[in-house]
Parts: sequence; structure tokens; C-alpha cells
Amino acid sequence: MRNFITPRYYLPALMIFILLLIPLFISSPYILHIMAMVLFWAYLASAWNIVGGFAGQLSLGHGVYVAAGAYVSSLLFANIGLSPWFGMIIGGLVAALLGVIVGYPTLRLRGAYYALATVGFAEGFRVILINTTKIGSWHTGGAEGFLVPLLGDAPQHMQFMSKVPYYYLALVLLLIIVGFSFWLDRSKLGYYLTAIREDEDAALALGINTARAKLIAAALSAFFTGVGGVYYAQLIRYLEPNAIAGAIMSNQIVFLAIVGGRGTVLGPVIGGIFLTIIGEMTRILFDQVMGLHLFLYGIIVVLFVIFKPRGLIELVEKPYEKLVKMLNGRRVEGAS
Amino acid sequence: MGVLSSIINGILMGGVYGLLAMGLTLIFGIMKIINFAHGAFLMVAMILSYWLWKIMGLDPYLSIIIIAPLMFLLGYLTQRFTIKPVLDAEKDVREPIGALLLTAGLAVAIENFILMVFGADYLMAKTAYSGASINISSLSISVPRLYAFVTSLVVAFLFYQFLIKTELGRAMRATGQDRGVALLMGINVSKVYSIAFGIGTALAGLAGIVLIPFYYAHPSVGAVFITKAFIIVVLGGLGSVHGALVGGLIIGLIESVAAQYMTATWTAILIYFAFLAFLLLKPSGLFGSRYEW
Amino acid sequence: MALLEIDNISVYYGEMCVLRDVSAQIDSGEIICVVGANGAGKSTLINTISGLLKPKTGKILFNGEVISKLEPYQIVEKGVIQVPEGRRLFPNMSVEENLLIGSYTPTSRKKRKENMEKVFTLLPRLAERRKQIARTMSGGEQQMLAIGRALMADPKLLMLDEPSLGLAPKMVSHVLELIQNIAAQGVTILLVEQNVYHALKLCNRGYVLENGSITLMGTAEELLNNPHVKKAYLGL
Amino acid sequence: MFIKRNYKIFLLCITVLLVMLIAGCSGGGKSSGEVKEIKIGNILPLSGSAAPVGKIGQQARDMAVEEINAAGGIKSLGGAKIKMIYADSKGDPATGVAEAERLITQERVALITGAYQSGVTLPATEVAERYKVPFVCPVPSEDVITERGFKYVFRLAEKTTWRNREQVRFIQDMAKKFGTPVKTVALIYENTAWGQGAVKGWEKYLKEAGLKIVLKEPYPANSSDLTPVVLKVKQLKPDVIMMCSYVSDAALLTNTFAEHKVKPLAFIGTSGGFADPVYFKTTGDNSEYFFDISTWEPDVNRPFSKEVNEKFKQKYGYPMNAEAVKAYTAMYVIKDALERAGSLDPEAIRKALAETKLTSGVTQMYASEIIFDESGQMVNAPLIISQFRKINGKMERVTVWPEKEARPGWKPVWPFPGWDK
Amino acid sequence: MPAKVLLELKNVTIKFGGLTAVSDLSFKLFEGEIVGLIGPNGAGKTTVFNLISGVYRPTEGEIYLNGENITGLKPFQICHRGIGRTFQVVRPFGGKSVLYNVMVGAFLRTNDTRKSREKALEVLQLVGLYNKKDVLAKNLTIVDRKRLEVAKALATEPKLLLLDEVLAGLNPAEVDEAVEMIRQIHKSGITILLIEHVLKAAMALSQRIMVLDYGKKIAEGSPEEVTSNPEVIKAYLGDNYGIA
Repeated sequence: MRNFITPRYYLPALMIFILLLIPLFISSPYILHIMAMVLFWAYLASAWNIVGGFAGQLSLGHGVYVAAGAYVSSLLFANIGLSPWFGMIIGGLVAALLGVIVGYPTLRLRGAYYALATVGFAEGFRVILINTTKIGSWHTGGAEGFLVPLLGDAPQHMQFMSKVPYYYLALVLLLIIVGFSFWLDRSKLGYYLTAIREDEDAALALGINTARAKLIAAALSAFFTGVGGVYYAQLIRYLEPNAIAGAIMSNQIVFLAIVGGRGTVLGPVIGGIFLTIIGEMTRILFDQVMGLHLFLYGIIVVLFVIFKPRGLIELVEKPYEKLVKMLNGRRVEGAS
Repeated sequence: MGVLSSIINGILMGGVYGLLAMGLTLIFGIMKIINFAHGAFLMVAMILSYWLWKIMGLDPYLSIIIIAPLMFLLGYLTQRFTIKPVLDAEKDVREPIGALLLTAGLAVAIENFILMVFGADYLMAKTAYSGASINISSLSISVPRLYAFVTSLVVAFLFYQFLIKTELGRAMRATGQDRGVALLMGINVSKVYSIAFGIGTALAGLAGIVLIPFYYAHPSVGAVFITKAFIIVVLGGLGSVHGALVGGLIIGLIESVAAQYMTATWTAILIYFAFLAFLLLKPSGLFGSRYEW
Repeated sequence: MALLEIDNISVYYGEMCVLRDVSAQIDSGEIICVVGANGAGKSTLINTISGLLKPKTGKILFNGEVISKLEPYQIVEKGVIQVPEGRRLFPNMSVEENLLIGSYTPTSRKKRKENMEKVFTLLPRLAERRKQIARTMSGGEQQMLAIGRALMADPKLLMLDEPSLGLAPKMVSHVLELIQNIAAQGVTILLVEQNVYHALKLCNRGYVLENGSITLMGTAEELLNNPHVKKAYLGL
Repeated sequence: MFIKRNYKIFLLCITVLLVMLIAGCSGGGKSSGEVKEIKIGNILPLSGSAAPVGKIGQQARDMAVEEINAAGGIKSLGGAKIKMIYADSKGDPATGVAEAERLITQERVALITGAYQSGVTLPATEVAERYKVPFVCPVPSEDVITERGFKYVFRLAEKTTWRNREQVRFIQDMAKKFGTPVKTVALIYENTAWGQGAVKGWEKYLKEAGLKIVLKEPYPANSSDLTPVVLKVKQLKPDVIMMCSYVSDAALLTNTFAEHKVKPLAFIGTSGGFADPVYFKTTGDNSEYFFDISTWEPDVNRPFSKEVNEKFKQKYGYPMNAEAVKAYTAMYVIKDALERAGSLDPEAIRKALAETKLTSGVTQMYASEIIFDESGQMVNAPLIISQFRKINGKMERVTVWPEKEARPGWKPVWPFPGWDK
Repeated sequence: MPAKVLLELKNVTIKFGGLTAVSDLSFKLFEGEIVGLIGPNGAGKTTVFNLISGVYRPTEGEIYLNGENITGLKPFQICHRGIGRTFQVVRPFGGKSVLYNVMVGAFLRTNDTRKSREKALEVLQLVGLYNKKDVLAKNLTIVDRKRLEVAKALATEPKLLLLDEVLAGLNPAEVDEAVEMIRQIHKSGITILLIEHVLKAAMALSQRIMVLDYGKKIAEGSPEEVTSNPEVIKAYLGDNYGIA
């Protein structure tokens, strides 16, 4: 019943505020584009985190859902003119359906077997995507990829000439997924998923329908990932099966979440921001050295798995708590 | 005749796949880790073998003497300094996947390290026998593939003998069957892990060496083979050595024979479906059992 | 001098204390038993001696030498051998292979032939079934093999964790007889049992472990007649 | 325990990484002050599997820029020097887009060139179009690149299907000339955008020519074994085998054909892998008498060809390839346009590019006349057929068709003489 | 007083490979009872629990809860129908707080986080873990882990609670505490079936005792009847305990 002016509330609010203001101070579309990508990757990592983090099921094939969302919405857009805004919902739902189709048989598998199965599904899906040039009379482009029609400034179709709307859209998506994760963390489903991650047999004995809970998690994760795919499709406007449904996409999502701290609300966000920025910087700074930036990427993942398996969140959490305490202390002092 | 040719070819390639999968299955059987860096190790061996051939004129098959121990060492050190700490930290975790992630990270790091150092060129050791073939009427058998196949079989045989007959091989199997009791038998399990990872890596290396006279090495060549190796070990049963060999032959045959009736890309899809079917319906594979080792 | 001296050790699982300030000693040639309820810490105790767990405080000496910092394989090398609870054979290996693994350490490897002979004389059934795969054997045979496997390591101190567990009564007495025979050959024995009577009948001295601490010690007779033991186990 | 002990090491590693980045960052941003410099952005695959071709393209451009700058830069702009800003696309479309954004808005380049892969070029050119920054594509050939009604995209390269058209013309020409009727064709192509594009062209032009396609066989670009494909072709005994492959699969196909002694009238490649220097290294004699289509060969009978190639060889240790020549030529096309524009205004540059009519100078090594049509597509991009021949024990690409551009004194060998050579 | 039959096992047998772990076991549990299931290690007690709670499916025979055949149902379905259980080897969700652990159980009967928390806190009071509600489960002592185990099961609001050796490993003072706790639980109207090794406590608690040996029921009756049964003494304590 205290007032809301405690650091616990105003610090996050401040952060969101800063993020909202950024486009006012940064005019460079490139920086905005990169920042949109950063937020986007953080979003994808968070979406993966629902099944990979909370439920502890290591999916290595999330590229499939990005592709599903991207292709479904873009095909509807190109062929029947359906706005990607609606496409987001349909793309997300199709991805969720795919998540259920993939998850139903595979989620019975544990640990490494599940990971392998998701790799298998993703690879199979990618190969099919490459070999399918037409669905009915709709061209998917096969390996040539699919060009999303460019309409210029068409807000009703999620297309903008400026990068600012894309930035805000990514920010909104990220806030939604963080809000969702926050809710999930405190909800029945979240408790159930965590219980499954910690000990599936014990969870069963507590009356948890573990198979269903995992499936719901998989569907939710796929849904959000699919929605992300729709965003990607409108931002990049070119869908290439290998880039979008391939191992690089799938692995990247996982790496971000791991480095950030899987199973936590903000870990994947932090991981997404940290690694994407590092990736971008190394790529620009050392572009004359082939492979360096991915090498560093790999090394960072290795270092984190070895030394900080719970992720960056661990490093951020304590200083943040301290800051909150410090600010809290000051306020109290000031008040008295 | 065409079918016969493709059967022969399938068997020859299948042997090499089997050799690669054997290392993967060994590491899983003993350490319960799926090594996502297996393909990267294969690539390293291919590149090393190529450069030894290129610079010193060393025939790839002779370079085994140098590269196999080197790969063993690489695997040994990788396990000792990267995987071991992760395994130790995850001892009490019910389903440890840290090691799996670690190997995935390692794969990315190794691939790009090689890219940085050696560049991305496609390399193939063009030996005297590289393009040679044995022709019996319209049937032709590729000589380098034949060599690769025979080598794979010999290595598989030796490896099997090693597991059955030697003290260390026995200790490895024991560790795979029951790590806890292996400790009580005076087996230095941590060292056995390192050796197993070393041997697994060396097997990947051998597969790389036999490939280099007819296949092209480049930093991402591992990806071509690693998925196939995953499929094979699941088919043969994770942890099963002969399963890996048989699985390799099956995949080789499917690839070769099925491609006569459909396009090569659809063969790939067919194989993925077979893989998923096995994972879902018979995850223990053809030969796997909990007591494999 | 005591063959094995446990000096005030405490063992933790994470932050949970499973053994608290446990001290005990075993002299050469003794048969010692540790009795206690499920979860009292008996297995933890012998696993700590074997080096699978490291004490947080205190130390363990074997032949006057600190072994509590050594790795399990180094401890085995010194002749401290454990027959784990539930046999835990290498299920996919033959009887012979299980025995061979038993003599993995370099020292015991040298005496492998000799020890194998010994084991086969002691346990002729194993000789008959050399080639049988371990998991296909009956519970009693498996326990025999587990003990035989331990003997291959040429133990100075043999620790048995609930060897009677899940065996038919006839088999139980057979196993106990076997343990006595082994002791007669000069092997010091540390026996962990829930079955109080069996255990105490066999041994010279015993310790009672309760909730991670030693609450009683004494000769077998003392313990058998101790009302506390009776109470704790019988509720009489 | 190990974890704790190494916590500091870990922190150190991360710190070092960050410091490195920050240091690098502050060092990287200092390029705005200089005047008299024209920044040209170049998106290339500098990492990933296409990195080698990215590298040779970079070298060719560097050489051209050096020459242009040494010769006094852009005179109409007061002798301003050209400065290349290279950006790595990793061969990934999303990265290509980000890089195009960066080049345009951060580096403020006057124009962009690149991006080798069609898959990267497609979205990257779209970015340029949006910002109204001219984009010169020397290499990417997917038809659609110049078929989107864009105003700022100019392509020096031929369209994919033009190659297929020329290949078919070549077959008909040879069949007539040597009296060996060609009825059936097998198409083998790697199954990515490029191969799938090629097959469309083949289908169209082969049909027009009345030839029968007996096999249409796509294979995954990273196949571990192509024997199955080869065996399939062998069964069908087509008159001509046409291939569209990257280098590893091109070599793999060639060697496997040799192993199984497949003997059609002709093997015809579609540049790409067949034009890669690695191809000869790894196939040796096996590729003798194969045909390949390309836009340039070291021996092609065109002005400046020899000289520039010699210089390049001196500089980098290996000869140019068609991609390098296109990249090199593109720099001169750009120079010419800048010279005529006399301004860095994108609209002016665009206009100058659109009005390009280069009929002299080193660009002759690529084409005698460089003109863009309204779509920005170069008209009549040159195409030639070469045959792989063993000369003094070494494999060489010998230009044999069309006759006027052929290496003097050399004629195509048709039909394929067989493997026992 | 003719009480209602809550749980009934009819000729339940389970075989693992060649081994018959439980053979032809039949018994009834009446509403409101506390029944002890005792027997030497390896007698099949925990297997009986696994059968009732649905971890294993019997090879033969049926299990009824409130007259409903629950044979072959999945563990979570059985839990829904009102059977809670603890594990002999405690299985907390180690990385989470005590409260979190119990809330997982409490969510079975509610979808509301607040209600689940209330229920969990109530249960924690009952088992005496309230003060440790924010401690990570993996940092608890053995005693507290057992309490937590019980609390988790209780939070699912079972009609029947299966307690697997919750007293094992406790010292006498703790045993007394735990016995008191179980009595409290029983008082709140929950039927209890407990596996015990510590006979004293089992007998003090149970109204009725069943003795299992080699998967067979060898005796059944009041604690006094059972402890004086020579077969039980033989099975449980060894052949000649009485003589020594």
C-alpha cells in the first residue's frame, strides 16, 4: 500500500522511459535498425525461454517457428493482401500449431534426445522449405527465397520508410514478452513448468499433467517466436530458408538465452542485448578478419557455460539489488 | 547394374559415416554427452591432413600417424579443460545439458578459428588415387572410397578389439555402464572420460582423413556430416558401437539407392523422417539398450 | 595402530549436513559393522571413506596416511575396496570381465591370476559361469560376483554396503558365511547393515549411526543387548 | 571448486573482450573530417562459406581504386580520392540489410556496390532504393534484381537466364557444326536459389530449342556424396549434361563422373564452382574437355584483358576470375559516372549511371560497350563458352565460343572424347 | 463402525523381467485410518506405493479408489483423484524456495497464485516449516526436507496420503515431532498409508499394520499382533534375533 515511488517500480519505469526516448536522440537509421535488431533478438530469446528456460526443454530448432510466422504472414500479405498486423496473429497461431505438432511426439523425449529431435525437425523443415516453390498457386520461392512486396510507407501493412516505427514495434514486442514472462513466472503454469524442469517425476506425483504443461509451453513459445518471425519478415522483407530456418538462427536464439540466463524473466533479454551488441561490434570492427566475430561468439558461450552457467543475469542481479537498496535507503533517509 | 553400383557406393560411403558416428556414439556411451563439436573436429582433421599433404606431400593415409594422435590430444584437452568443469558442476543436476551447450559453443568457436587461420577455401588432397576407379564391365568402384571404406572397417575392428580386449577398453565400457562403480574399481573416471573424448575425436579425425582424398574440406564442412552422424547414432542406438557402423551403412544405402528413384534433396527429407520416426518410436535405436556398454 | 581411522569428519550434500563429527576406528583383522536406519548416513560414511565424497571437516587415515583428500582410484589402489549397495555389477559384461575390472589397479593387476584362482575357489559357482552376462544372473549370484569382484582388487579393507539386501534368507546366510571366510583370510571388514541381527552376529564391534551421528559403539554383544538398539529397531 | 577459483579468470576474459571492443569502437569512428574523399560502400561475404569469392572481389576493387586514385582521382570533383568501405554480409540477408543501412546512414557513402550473393543483394538493394542511394551490382545474377522497377539499382552482370539461353545456343551451334544431333539433356543443379533459378532458364530455352529434358536433378549444395546423382545420369545416357554447381559440388560431380566413366556428347557447366580456381586443383585432368560459360576468361580476345590480368597476378599471386573482372570493371563504371556527375548528390550519380555509355578504356576487358537499360540492367552482357584443356600438363580454360572472342587458333573439341585420355 | 472403503487393491502383482516385486497383494484401506506398511528393505513396499500412485502399472490385478478403478491411470491423474505421496528419497525442486515447492502442489486445486500461496502457507504451518519458507529447498536439512516432502503432498489436498519412510534418518526427538505432525495431518481428516522402517514410530502411529516380505503380505493386524508374529520377527529382524 506504499506509494509507487520506490526504486522497485521507478527503476524499470525509468529504463522503459529511456528506451522510449532513444529515437528522439538517435537519428541514425542504422543505429536504430541495429537497436531494433537487438530488441528483436532479446524478444526471440525470451520467447524461446518459455519452453527452453522455464520448462527446461532444450529446443535447438526454433528457427522453424520464426520461418513459419514469417512465411505464413508474408504469403498471406503477398497473395491476398492480408495486413501483416493480422498476419502476426495468424502467423503466430500457425507457429503455435507447428509447435504442438512438433512438441506432441518429441516432448516425451528427455534431455539430449529432445534436443536431437528438434534439430531433426528443424533440418527437415528447412529442406522442405527449400524444395517447395509453390503452395497451391502461391509462390514460396523455394531456395530462391521470398521477397516481401515493398509498399513504401504503409503503416497499415507494417511497412515504414523510417526505422523509428520498427524500433518501437520491437520495443513493444519485447515489453509484451517480458510482461508475459513476468506473469508466467508467477502463474500456475510457470510454477508447473519450473517443477517439471527441476524434477519431472516429482512433478507428476504432485498432480501435474507434465505432458500437457510442456505442450502448452511449447505452443506459447512457438506462438511468440512466430510473431517475431512476422516482424522479421517486414523488417528485412526477404525470407531465405537457410538464413531463417537454419541452424544458425536456431542456435543463436539458444545462445542468447543461455548467456543471459535461461529460466529467468530478464536473463534472455540481457543476453540478447549483450551478445547482439558484441556480435555487431566485432563484425564491424574486425570485418577484415574472417570469422573472428563468430569465433568470439563461440568463446563467449563456452566461457559462460563453464564459469557462469546461470548466465549474465547473475552478474547483473546483485548490483541491481544493491542499487535498489541504496536508492531505497536514501529515500527513507530523505523522508525522515 | 545401376542399382548394383549405387548399392556398392552406398556401402562404401556408409562405412565412412559409420566411422564418424562411432566416435560420437563412443562419447555418448561413456560420458552421456552429445558432442555437437564432432563435426568441427572432423573438419580440423581434414584441414590438417590437407596441409600435410600440400606442404610435405604426405599421403593422407600416412598422415594418420601424425593426425590421429594430435586429434586424440585435442579431444583429451578439450574434455579436461572445458567439459570436465561443466560436468563437475552439473553432477547433481537431473538432466545436465551444460555440456551439450558447451560443445555447441565449441563447434562455433572452432569452425571460425579455422576460418580465421586457414581461410574458407575448399581444399581437397588430389592424390594419385583420388579420381581412380576399378571398372568391371559397366560397374565402377571408386578407389578412394574403397580405401576409405576398408580403412573404416579396419579402424572399427581395431576399435572394437580395443574395447573388448584391453584393460583400458574394459575400463571405458565399465565407466559407461556404471560410472559410480567404476570409481570404486579404482578407475580414474575423469581420465577415462578424457581418453574417451580423445578417442572419439580421433575417430572423427580418421573419418576426416579418409574423406580428404575425395571430399572437400572447408571450415563449415562439419555441418555436412554432423547431422548425418546424429541421425546414424540415433538409428543405430545412442551409445552402440556396432549400431553406429550398421546405422552408417543403412544411411549410406538409403542415400545412394533411394536417390535413384527420387531427387537427392527428397532423399535428405526421407532420411530426416526416418530419423524422427526412430527417435519417436524407438529412441533406443536398432541396437541400443541401457546396458550397451 | 588402527588400520582405518576416521577422525571427526563432517560431510555435506550442498549445504545439508549428512554426517556430523563422526569418529571411528578399525583395527587390522577386525570385522566392524555400522548399523542404522535408512538415511542415517551409513552409505555416506563408506562412500566418504572410498573418496566418492569429501569430508568438509576432519580427516580419514588409512595405515596412518591421510586418504580423505585422495581421489577414489588412489584410495582403491591402497586396498580400500567397497562392495556397493545393490551389487551394481557391470550389467553387460560377463562374470569374467567383471572380475577383471575388479583388478584394474596396477597393483592388483599383477596378482590377477592368483586372485582369480582364489575367488574361484571361494566361489566355485562363478567359475562355472565365467562367460555368463552379469545381468542375467540371480540376485544371490550377483552378490557373490560383486564380492568376488572386490576381492580381485586384493583388499586390505573390504567395505560391504548392505550385502544382504533383497536376498532370500538362505542366500543371506550364505553371504554372511562368505564374509566370515574372507575375514578369516586376514581381510579387515567394514559391514554396513540394516539387518541388526545379521550384522552383529558376525562382527567384533559395531557402531550405531543415527541421523548422521554415531550414537553408540561397543562390542557386538553389548550392542545386541543394548535396550536402545532394541528400541530403535523393534519398538519394543 | 574449479568454478570458484576461475571466477576471476572469467571476469578477466569478459573484461578484456569488452575493453577490446570499446577501444576498437572509439578507434573506428574517426572518419568524418577528411575532405576530398568519396566513400563507396561495398557489401561482400567476408566470412562464411562464400568468403573466398568475397576476398577476390575485394582485391579486384582495391586494385581498381588504387589505379583510379593514382591517376588523380575524380577530376570533376577536384581530384577527390575514392575510399572503399567494406562491410561483411556473412552471406546472410539480414546482415546485408543492416550493413546497407550502416553504409548509407553511418558511413554516408555516395553509392554502394556488391553484394555477390543474389540473396543478400535483393534486400540490400531495397534498402538503397529506399534511401535513394545508387547501388551497382557487378556479380549477382538472379533475374528479379533488375525486374522490380527500382531506379537506383544497376547491374553489370548478366541475368541468370541469359546464361542458360547462351548455353542452349551453344549446344545447337555445336550440334549443327559437328553433325552430332543433340536430343536429350540432363540438368543437374544445386538446390539453392541459384540452381533453382538456372533450371527455370534451361527449361524455357531448351523447350524453345526443341530439346528433351530427360532428368532434372536437384541436390543439396552440401551433399556428402554425389555418386547417387551420377549413377542416375549414367542410367539415362543423355546427350548433354548441364550443371549448375558451387565449387565443392562441381568438383565432386566431375570426379564422380570420371570414376563412373559417364560419357555424353558434352558436359556444360554454369560458371560458379566451375570457374573457381580451386576447381582445377581438385579435379585435375578429370575436367578436361568440359565446357563452362562465363563472362570473361584470361585468354579472351578482348582489349586490356591480358594486361590487367597480369597486373592482378603480380599483385595477388593468382589470376582474376569473371567475378573479379566484373568487380574491377564496376569500379571504372562508377568512376566514369562520378566524373560525369561532378557531384556527390545521389540523384546526379544515379542519372550519370543511367546515362553510362562506356566504349573505351579498361572496361573493354569486360565488354566493348556498357549501357544500362531503363531497368538498370546492362544490355548485352557478354557471355562466352570456354573449354577446359590440358596445355603443357596444366589445365587451362580456353575460350572457344563465340568464334570472334575465342583464343586465337583454338576450336572446341566436340563431342566429349571420353575418359581414357 | 462400518467405515467406507477408500482404497482397495485386488490381487495386484507386478513383475520386472523375471523378478516378481509384488505378488498377489490385496488389501483395503478404510476412510480415516492410519495404516502402516512395514517389511525389510527390498520387500516391495515402495513398489506398492508406486503402483498405487500410478508410477507403475500392475502386471495383474486392479486398484480402486472410492470404488473407481484407477488401475493404469497416470500419476497426475491419480493425484487429481486425491492420492498424495512422498518419496523415500526426497525430491524437492532444489533450486526453488520451500514456499515455491509447496505452492506447486497447492496449484492442483486452484489456478490463483494468491490462493495457492495461502494454502501453501497453511500447510507449512502444519508441518512446521513456516519459518523456513524462503529457504532454498536444496539447503534444507534431512528432517526439513522430509517435512517439505510431506507439505508438498499435503498441499494437493489428498484424501489419502502415502508416506514413504518419512521418519527414517531422524533422531528420536525429531521422530516424536514428526509423529505428532502425522497425527495432526490425520486429525485433519486424511487417511494415511505409511511405509516405515522405524517400527516404534510406525506402531505408535498405526491402527493397523501390514507386513510385506518378498512382495507378499505375510501378516496383518494390530501392532501388537504383528510384533508378536514369529514370521514377522524372522523376516524383519533376522532368523534368530529372539535367541541372542
